Amino acid sequence: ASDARGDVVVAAAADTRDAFNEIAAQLSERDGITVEFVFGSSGLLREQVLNGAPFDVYVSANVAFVDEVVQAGAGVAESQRQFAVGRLALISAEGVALPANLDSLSQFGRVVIANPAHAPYGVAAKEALQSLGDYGQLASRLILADNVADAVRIVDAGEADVGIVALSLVIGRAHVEVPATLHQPIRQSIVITTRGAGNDAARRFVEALESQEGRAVLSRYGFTVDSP
Amino acid sequence: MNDWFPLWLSLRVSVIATIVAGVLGVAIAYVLAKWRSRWASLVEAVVTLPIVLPPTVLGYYLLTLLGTRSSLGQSWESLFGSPLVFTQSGAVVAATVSALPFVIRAARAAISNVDARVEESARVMGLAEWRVARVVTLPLAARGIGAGIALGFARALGDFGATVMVAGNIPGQTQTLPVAVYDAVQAGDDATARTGSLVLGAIAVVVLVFVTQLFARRR
Amino acid sequence: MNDWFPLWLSLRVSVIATIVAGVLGVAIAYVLAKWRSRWASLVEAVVTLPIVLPPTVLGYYLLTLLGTRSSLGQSWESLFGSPLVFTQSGAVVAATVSALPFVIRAARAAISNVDARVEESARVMGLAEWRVARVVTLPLAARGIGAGIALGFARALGDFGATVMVAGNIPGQTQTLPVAVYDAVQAGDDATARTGSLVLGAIAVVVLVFVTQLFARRR
Amino acid sequence: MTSLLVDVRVAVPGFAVDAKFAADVGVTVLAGPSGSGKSLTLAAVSGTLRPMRGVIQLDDVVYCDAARDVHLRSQNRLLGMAYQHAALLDHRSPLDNVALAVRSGDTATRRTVAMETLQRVGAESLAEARTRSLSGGERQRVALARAIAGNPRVLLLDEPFSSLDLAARAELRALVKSLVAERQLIALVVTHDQADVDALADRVVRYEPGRTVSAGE
Amino acid sequence: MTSLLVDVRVAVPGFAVDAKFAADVGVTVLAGPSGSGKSLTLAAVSGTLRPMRGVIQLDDVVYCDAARDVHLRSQNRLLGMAYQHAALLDHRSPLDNVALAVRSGDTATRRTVAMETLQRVGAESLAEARTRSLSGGERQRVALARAIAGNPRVLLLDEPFSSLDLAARAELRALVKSLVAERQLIALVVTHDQADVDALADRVVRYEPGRTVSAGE
Ligand SMILES: Nc1ncnc2c1ncn2[C@@H]1O[C@H](COP(=O)(O)OP(=O)(O)OP(=O)(O)O)[C@@H](O)[C@H]1O
Ligand SMILES: Nc1ncnc2c1ncn2[C@@H]1O[C@H](COP(=O)(O)OP(=O)(O)OP(=O)(O)O)[C@@H](O)[C@H]1O
Ligand SMILES: [Mg+2]
Ligand SMILES: [Mg+2]
Repeated sequence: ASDARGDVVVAAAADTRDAFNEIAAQLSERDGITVEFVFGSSGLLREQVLNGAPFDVYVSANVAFVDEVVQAGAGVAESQRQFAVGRLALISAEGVALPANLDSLSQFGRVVIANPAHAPYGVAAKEALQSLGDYGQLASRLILADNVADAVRIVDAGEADVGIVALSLVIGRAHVEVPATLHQPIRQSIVITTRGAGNDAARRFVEALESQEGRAVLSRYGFTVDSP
Repeated sequence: MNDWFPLWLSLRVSVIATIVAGVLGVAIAYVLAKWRSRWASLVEAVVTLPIVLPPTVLGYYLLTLLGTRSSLGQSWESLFGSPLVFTQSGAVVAATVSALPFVIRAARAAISNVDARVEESARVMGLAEWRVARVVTLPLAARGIGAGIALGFARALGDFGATVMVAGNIPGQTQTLPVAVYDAVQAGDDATARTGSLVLGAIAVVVLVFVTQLFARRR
Repeated sequence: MNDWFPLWLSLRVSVIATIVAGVLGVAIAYVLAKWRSRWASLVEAVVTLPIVLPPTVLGYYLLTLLGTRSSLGQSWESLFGSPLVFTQSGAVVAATVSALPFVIRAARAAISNVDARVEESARVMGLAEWRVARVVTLPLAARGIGAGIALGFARALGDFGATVMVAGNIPGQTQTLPVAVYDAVQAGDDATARTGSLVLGAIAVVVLVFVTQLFARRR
Repeated sequence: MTSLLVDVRVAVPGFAVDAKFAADVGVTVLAGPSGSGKSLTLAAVSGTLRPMRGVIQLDDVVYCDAARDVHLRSQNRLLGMAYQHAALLDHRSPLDNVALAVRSGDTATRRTVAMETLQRVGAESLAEARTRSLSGGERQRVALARAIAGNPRVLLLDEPFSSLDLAARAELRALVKSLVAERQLIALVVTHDQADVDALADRVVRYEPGRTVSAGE
Repeated sequence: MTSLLVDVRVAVPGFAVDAKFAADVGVTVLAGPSGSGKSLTLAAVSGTLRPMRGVIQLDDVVYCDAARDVHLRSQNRLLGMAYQHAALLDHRSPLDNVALAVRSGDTATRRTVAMETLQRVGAESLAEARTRSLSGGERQRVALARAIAGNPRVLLLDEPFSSLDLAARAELRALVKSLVAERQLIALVVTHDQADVDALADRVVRYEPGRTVSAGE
């Protein structure tokens, strides 16, 4: 239905796309609530939330952004939660063997990560590389993608041999998980916006994430959730 | 693509934006061209600036300027009852601002190139200034104005960055075709992206051929 | 901003791209203007298409066309020893493709508007076709060509989407100023974004005023 | 009686001319060598060029007074002018060219007046021709029609018959003569053709380089 | 002896003229009423307009043969032409206008030749003037210089003296006459001025609407 609005509009970081679509499908089936998603970069979505975007829920992989929204009075403080932790994974281009682990990256050509200047997965990837002491030497071969979804696409186009991306986006394909100990946790934060405060569907969506089914879906997509 | 909403929205937004930018841009270009001052090219350079900013950044500044927290945005809301940003009006504003510099610069060049002697002779014939503009200057500058409007339309139709910031990417409400294409690319939905691009291209070709013909001087 | 690399890179890339797009665009515009056929405006509409595609989509197609797996990209690599994409050459290509349609359309309109009788008289004087172009057609179309080149430069300087796709965002290597500004906006680093935008704007104003003066017809 | 007073110094880079004469109802011919400032004088009267100093006045209507920086707009001077090179609006039909110069009436009336005027100059068959392909003589006929169509007080004709054959010249000369008499016009006519002077001139202003030009007999 | 053969039908929307004449070395005057096709004939000879049918030939060099669809480029016809409305390149100086028409030599030589040519037409003082502000007569002098500067075989002059005063006319007429004799030129001159015919014409081609025009006396 084109012009019929969803019951709740969720603005969410790109790494949640696949998992959220599935959770929304469950919610629609079970409670008849339709969820409309606006996926984008956490940074740009934050600016929009701050300037009056009609989003009921804001989801970011960067806790600081959510804090900022709450501090600016655009988010309901009590609703703020960290609902999952994201993980990194290595993928490789078609025809390129998967690296066994992060240590072996020096044998590959270009490596793509999300831009650590603003993308949480980029920050994490940088930390992981740094903790192995590889970052400086790798820097000139690094491509900084706009966001994790872009990073996946650059690998798919064959323009980078290897990508360090969100596990949640590559769960269905060959990948190597990056040990979570190599970087700070990528905490997925959620908050109901001031606009969405009175929207029951917004609350139901947040609950759905925290429900048993929701957590099952998230963990299937590679997010770490507190054991149900 | 099984959802035609982005197509209609894009058509509507880009046509309205082109008309607004066309009228406004030609008026500004006319004033700049007739303004015999060294400042004219400085002002012209400044109005060209929106092109130099990445559209997203332009959109960011527009959002700050027109958002619900800005005084402009608040006046709009109190006048029209709904906010300007994240609505179709917002999309029109973003597309208009993106298109305007193209119209201005191309039209200004064409208007400046019109032979002043022909305009003089029209004044001596007794035509008032606005009729000189309508009967002589603008028709003789038509091709250049047409080029500006064509570029402006293309820019308005294709705008992604500014629209996505100012109007959002709200499916069924403010999701224009370029935004939908971008979204499809992000989602890895190549088929939709390809169809969307083709449709965009097809519309553009039809409209651009039409615009070019419309502004080609006859006689 | 404490790192001036993006500024120099942007300047270099946009100047080279403007020169390439200027020469190529004026040549294409000349051929289109002289080509007495209904097809000319169709071809013109098609070359305008890069404007209509969201830059990232354009960049995506360019990447497919020129990437390390494409035959064009491979020929480039075997010729020059390094890939075209994700290098500064790639940034130049992206900026050139973005600027080209603006040059073509504005120049085409101006060239078509040149009085055919003056060109005829130059032929009768004995001037060869290329001299007619150089001595009559292009000087009389200078203002419109200048507008196209100014728009093309602004577009090349400001390009973000296509550059980021084709050249990547490799700090110290292919990170241009608009890309840096965009990154700053994303990161919520308003100060850097503002400084970057101001610098971009300042360069643009200086260059645009210069270009406009350069192409203003004297005599 | 109505009179146009011209007492100005018209200057352009590298050239200046002083003209001082009064033109009454009738035809005043401006004669003199090429480049002596005849067209510049008409430009000053028409308001296209601002004189460096001096006054142009139609009875008590000041067209321009350089000292007081008064310059009446061209549109308000009630002129009809035919340029040395016709200067038609090439992108409009001959009929439109003439109709645009008609100063009153609705569109239909204007077109009727324009058509009648084209008839008077023998150019009715050209009404819908392609203006830029008119022959030299045809352009001059249309330009004359345009000059008289606005029912002006002052008629400025710059070599109006130079591209016409002898028969056409005689015919249009007679037309100008009768119009001037009929409508009590003040006409300034630049011409190199002695036949024009003989047939039309009520007085002659002689241009000579370096001298103040003024009305002789 | 050299001869230019013209035997064509020149047609434009709404008008056609049949012209059949041979022009030998010397001056052939094309005369006739306004709109009778004189300028169109020159356009056909210059290669600007393609005749509907017929042949134009300079000795055995075919300028154009409509039946075989042969049309020599204007550039290769070795013409010098002065247009009815001068048609100078307004964006270049008078000197450049003339120098561009010089067909041989390096830039310096061309400029020297151009300057000499401007002197011959009495326009050396205009060499660096602003072309678009030249007076009517000044333009015609420069246009004539441009027409003869290329050392052409065929000279096409369309009312070349119409804006000049009598003295200048006589002077330039004499120049054309001597050039034609000296360089053995074939000149086609359109004029409405009987004095031109008297002083210049070796033969006259009369244009009359509806009739094939051909050389008389
Ligand atoms: N805008 C201008 N700038 C510089 N010089 C000019 C300008 N307009 C006219 N002139 C010069 O002023 C002089 C007088 O020009 P004007 O056109 O009045 O001559 P004219 O008497 O009409 O001559 P003609 O009979 O040849 O038309 C000429 O030498 C001309 O070159
Ligand atoms: N391109 C064209 N399209 C249509 N009609 C044209 C075209 N060129 C000329 N004509 C018409 O053809 C006729 C002959 O024109 P031409 O210019 O040869 O006349 P001319 O003999 O030179 O007259 P004049 O002495 O007035 O200059 C005119 O009626 C003119 O309007
Ligand atoms: Mg004059
Ligand atoms: Mg003629």
